[in-house]
Amino acid sequence: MTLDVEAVRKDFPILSREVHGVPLVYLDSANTSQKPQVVLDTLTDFYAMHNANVARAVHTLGSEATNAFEDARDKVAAFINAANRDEVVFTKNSSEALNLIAYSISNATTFPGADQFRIGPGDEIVVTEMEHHSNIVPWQLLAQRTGATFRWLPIDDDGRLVDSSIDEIITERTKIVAFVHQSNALGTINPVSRIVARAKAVGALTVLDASQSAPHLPLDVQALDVDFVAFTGHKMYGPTGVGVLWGRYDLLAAMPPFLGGGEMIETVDMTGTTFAAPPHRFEAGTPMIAEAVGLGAAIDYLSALGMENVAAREHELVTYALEQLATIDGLTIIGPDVPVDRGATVAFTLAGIHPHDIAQLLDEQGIAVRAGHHCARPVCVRYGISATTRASFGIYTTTEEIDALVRGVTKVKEMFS
Amino acid sequence: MTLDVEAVRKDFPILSREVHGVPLVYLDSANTSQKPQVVLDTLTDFYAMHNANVARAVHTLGSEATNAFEDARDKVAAFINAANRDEVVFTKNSSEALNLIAYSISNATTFPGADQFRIGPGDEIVVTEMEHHSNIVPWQLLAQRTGATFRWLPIDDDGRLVDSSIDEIITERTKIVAFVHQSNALGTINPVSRIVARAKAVGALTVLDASQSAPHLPLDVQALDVDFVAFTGHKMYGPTGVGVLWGRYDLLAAMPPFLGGGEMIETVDMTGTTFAAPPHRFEAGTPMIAEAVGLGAAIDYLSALGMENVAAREHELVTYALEQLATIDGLTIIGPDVPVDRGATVAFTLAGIHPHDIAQLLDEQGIAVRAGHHCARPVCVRYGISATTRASFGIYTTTEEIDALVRGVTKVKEMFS
Amino acid sequence: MTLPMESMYQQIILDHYKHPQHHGLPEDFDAEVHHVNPTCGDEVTLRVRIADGQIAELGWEGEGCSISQASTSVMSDLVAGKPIDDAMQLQEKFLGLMQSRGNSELTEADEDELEDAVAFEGVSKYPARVKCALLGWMAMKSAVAEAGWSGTDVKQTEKSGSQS
Amino acid sequence: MTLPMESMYQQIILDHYKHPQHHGLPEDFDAEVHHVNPTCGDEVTLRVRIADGQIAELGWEGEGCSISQASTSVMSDLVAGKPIDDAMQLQEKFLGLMQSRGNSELTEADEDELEDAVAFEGVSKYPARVKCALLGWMAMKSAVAEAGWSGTDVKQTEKSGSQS
Ligand SMILES: Cc1ncc(COP(=O)(O)O)c(C=O)c1O
Ligand SMILES: Cc1ncc(COP(=O)(O)O)c(C=O)c1O
Repeated sequence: MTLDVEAVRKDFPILSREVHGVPLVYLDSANTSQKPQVVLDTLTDFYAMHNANVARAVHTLGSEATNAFEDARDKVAAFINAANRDEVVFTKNSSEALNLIAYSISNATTFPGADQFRIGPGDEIVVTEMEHHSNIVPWQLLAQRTGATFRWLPIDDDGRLVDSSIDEIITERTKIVAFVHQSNALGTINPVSRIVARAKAVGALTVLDASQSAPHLPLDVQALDVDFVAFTGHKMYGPTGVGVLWGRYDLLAAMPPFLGGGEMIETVDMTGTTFAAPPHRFEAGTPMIAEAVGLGAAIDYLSALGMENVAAREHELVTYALEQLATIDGLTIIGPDVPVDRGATVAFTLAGIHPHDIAQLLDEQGIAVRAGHHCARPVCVRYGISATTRASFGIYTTTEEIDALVRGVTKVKEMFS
Repeated sequence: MTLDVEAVRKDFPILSREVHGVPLVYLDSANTSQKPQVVLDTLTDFYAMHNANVARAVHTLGSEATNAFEDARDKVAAFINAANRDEVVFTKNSSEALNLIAYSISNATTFPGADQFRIGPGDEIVVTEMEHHSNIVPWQLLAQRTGATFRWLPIDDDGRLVDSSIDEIITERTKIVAFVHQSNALGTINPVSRIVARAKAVGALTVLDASQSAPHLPLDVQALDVDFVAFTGHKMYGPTGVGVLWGRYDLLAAMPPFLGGGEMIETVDMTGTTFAAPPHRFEAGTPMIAEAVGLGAAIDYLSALGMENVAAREHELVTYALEQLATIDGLTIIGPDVPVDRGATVAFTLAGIHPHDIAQLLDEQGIAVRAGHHCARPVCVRYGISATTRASFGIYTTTEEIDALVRGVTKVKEMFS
Repeated sequence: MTLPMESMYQQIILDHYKHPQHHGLPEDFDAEVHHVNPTCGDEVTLRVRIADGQIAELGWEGEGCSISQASTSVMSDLVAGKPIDDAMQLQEKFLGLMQSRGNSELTEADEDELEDAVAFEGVSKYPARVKCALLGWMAMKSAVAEAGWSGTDVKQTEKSGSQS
Repeated sequence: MTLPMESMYQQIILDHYKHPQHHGLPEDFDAEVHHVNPTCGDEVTLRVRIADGQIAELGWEGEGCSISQASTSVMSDLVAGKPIDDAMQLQEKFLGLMQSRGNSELTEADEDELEDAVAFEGVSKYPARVKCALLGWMAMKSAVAEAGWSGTDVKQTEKSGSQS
């Protein structure tokens, strides 16, 4: 089955907007995606008809809200093929999900019975050079808190991990390997099974940053065989303010808590507190109720399209985009320049013109792309550039929009020549 | 000026709902408030017209979204009379705001240059016996991480702090005093200036949990003279998934970061990272953009009513409710039973009938109240009860609804007699 | 007081609450457990004596809401004197009913087996109350396990009950 | 290429970008600063020489987008040779313009003073670009301070610029 893009576009109200007097061409979905009407309607319906706090209330609205929220958890669990719904923890975004793991691990230092998670001097945490800052800084800070060493797998000139480094850098000293599934800066899709096999061989925990893959590929946490997966609602056609941490139940059940507060406790006493089982242990305070429910609606929307179809369609788009952009003189793709093991996110530089100027002038033609280091500054450092321009696609992207991009970039070149 | 309650009620779509075939009487606003139509419309308009990620984008939608988000920060700053908009940090809820401070303080242990925030064995953290779990557990966990001692100010039989304990428990050893402005379990409004004066005298930081006061009283962080204030959007007629930490700029500027990730950095390098100035230092990852914008709309709504008027109206309501509930034989108010220094939240027990049964049977009459320990279990322990039934009011509450509550409780009594 | 037709408070529940069955702790027992529902403070202490693969004797004391107390009473009536395997099957069935979020599809055979426990069907719509209704059943299961029974034919499903 | 009327890229900006003023670092200077905009990597190195309360000489080198480079060029033209107090007042005014989020209300007098810098008005609508336009101005202010000027009549307002 192929995606009916015109039908999809009708579901997204913002796509009929104009900017600067011309129709919007939104090519910034890797930054955040747009939202289908059904997500907006779900939010409105929740607030206007069923709004209440969850878990705590015995009244009708409270039950309806709790059921809606927990149904959303079921939807997430099914979407990623989790073995158990209680493995799905709602967070505010991917960043919180990644920090949650990092803090739980340093909390193990002083938490009774959590020895299996303790790390310290001599232990190593490994990431990759293509990570988003949200999968770098939490681990640098964890290293600072515990005295462990922070290391990384380097990337090659084509924007791929240096394969030989996997065995070299991931060693018996490695306790955690945290890496991105699909790079937001390069588009690269990493060899998960290769990395996981090595991490397992040395007994390290694996953390997969699926922020950029959850919206674009079928995700099966059991098949991926990692220990933790993080992703974020706003990039997968859902609301802002909600993300997901998935973790193996036995790990979550043994991990020390992170945020303390309402709902994450079993019983609180001034002289000591015991903690609830996952997922609630990691959901302190009133959760992002409406946002989770909205994410559930986005997941229903994606599932109805079929993630296999989404992936196939986006593969077509990136194949076309790479071909077309290659026709522009002076344009260099930063990242894999062939549509193999890569997603539909294309970053490039244009000789002599700063990415900010490119993006701004494209905007004045109605075309929204991103310019900068895309929160993955080490990638820019690696290639000796200060920034790139990035076009990223989604389920509503058309080949005409890619043509508009190519025309737009050509115009920018003329202007600066 | 008095509040036009009938006009207010028309603004809240959920209030025209029926449950169990009777009109909803929503008396659970301390748990979460309902949302006016303008908040729903603001969310829909944001997503349908201006949705983009903030700070990172150079295109039109990105600028519109950033301006909307930062305007919301301005609104929050004005609402609480902050000296500086950069003192307003968006979090996911109150609980995260409180944990943020607690983690920043323990991070000072290993963070270069943050000596002023370091605490350890011999130092003391003081809360009160009437705190919400979200203002207990973060500090218990901080004590566990640092070796500091966790202490608390006791409450008396009337649900007030034991005044003499303020000078006894808050001593030269005290580094942090964290306390609730208005108790969600008792309704008590605490003597902020009395506690702050003592904390300042001993050089302790003060953290005010304003989760239950922000929706009900004029809040002036400069007049309160505390160091930090936390509150949460969903209780003040705004969306779920957004809260606020306010802190003095000089403190925020010196505090170590909490969550690591995108947007909170100045520059990231694989070998080391520097951090942005507040508020961004404490806002890792994509923020709750639409939710903050929605909170801004809720604040506009409240400001148009006037917080002085809101407070005056709710004082009338609680005065009436205390009078009326006193007519029910066997009913005991848990908390101050006079409308002095207390908010419009009334908890009670009924001889021989479990609060869960009361709340459930009230629900079957359309009346939504909460039963349980209200995430303040030490209060129940203090009074030797397992739970209370709690009715809590808001800007849309009417005296007729209080009458319905009194009738409802009377019926429950009959049923169990 | 007239309550909605679908009231959670069926007359059967109120009757059991006011006249709890198997109330009191037998002197002679193989295991005693004390279970607490931390979110609402409901408590039950329960003793069992096992003989010939049967729950030979069962008694309890408790405190809490009518749902938790009545459910414990109904459970006692149902399992006392029954083969352990049957008791566990009933426990499973009741757990399933409670996890149905108001969408249970009980067959007539189920209803015959669950007897008075069917009255708790309405509770399943209220996630916050499900734990109340389960308290006594979970205590019974633990007590039987503690008394040495180690049946494995009934799969572990408590985990998925943690949503409430 | 035809651009919307309200294009951020006024001809003045492109002209300054292509033909930067005061470009190059003078040999003789009292202070040198190097400023980087960490979010986009724009850089400027700037030298000043102070004499008689005036910015006697100013020169710079830089790298980055047309907005940051052109703005630095415009700034140089405006302040070189001016009394420090006037330069600081201009800096204040430009900062205010950049923080106006597209709602500046420039008087005719302001426009006369800001000269070519008025062309950057459109930038204020784009929070992400405001820092680009401010880079050279902030560098100038730091360099002057480093060279020993310690005027206090101009209030500190950088803080409120951190939103972008
Ligand atoms: C006094 C008090 N503090 C803190 C909180 C926690 O707020 P949230 O659940 O939004 O984090 C609440 C409400 O739940 C509260 O009533
Ligand atoms: C690869 C990757 N990881 C993590 C994140 C962080 O997600 P969020 O900002 O929602 O926390 C992003 C996007 O910003 C991303 O692209």
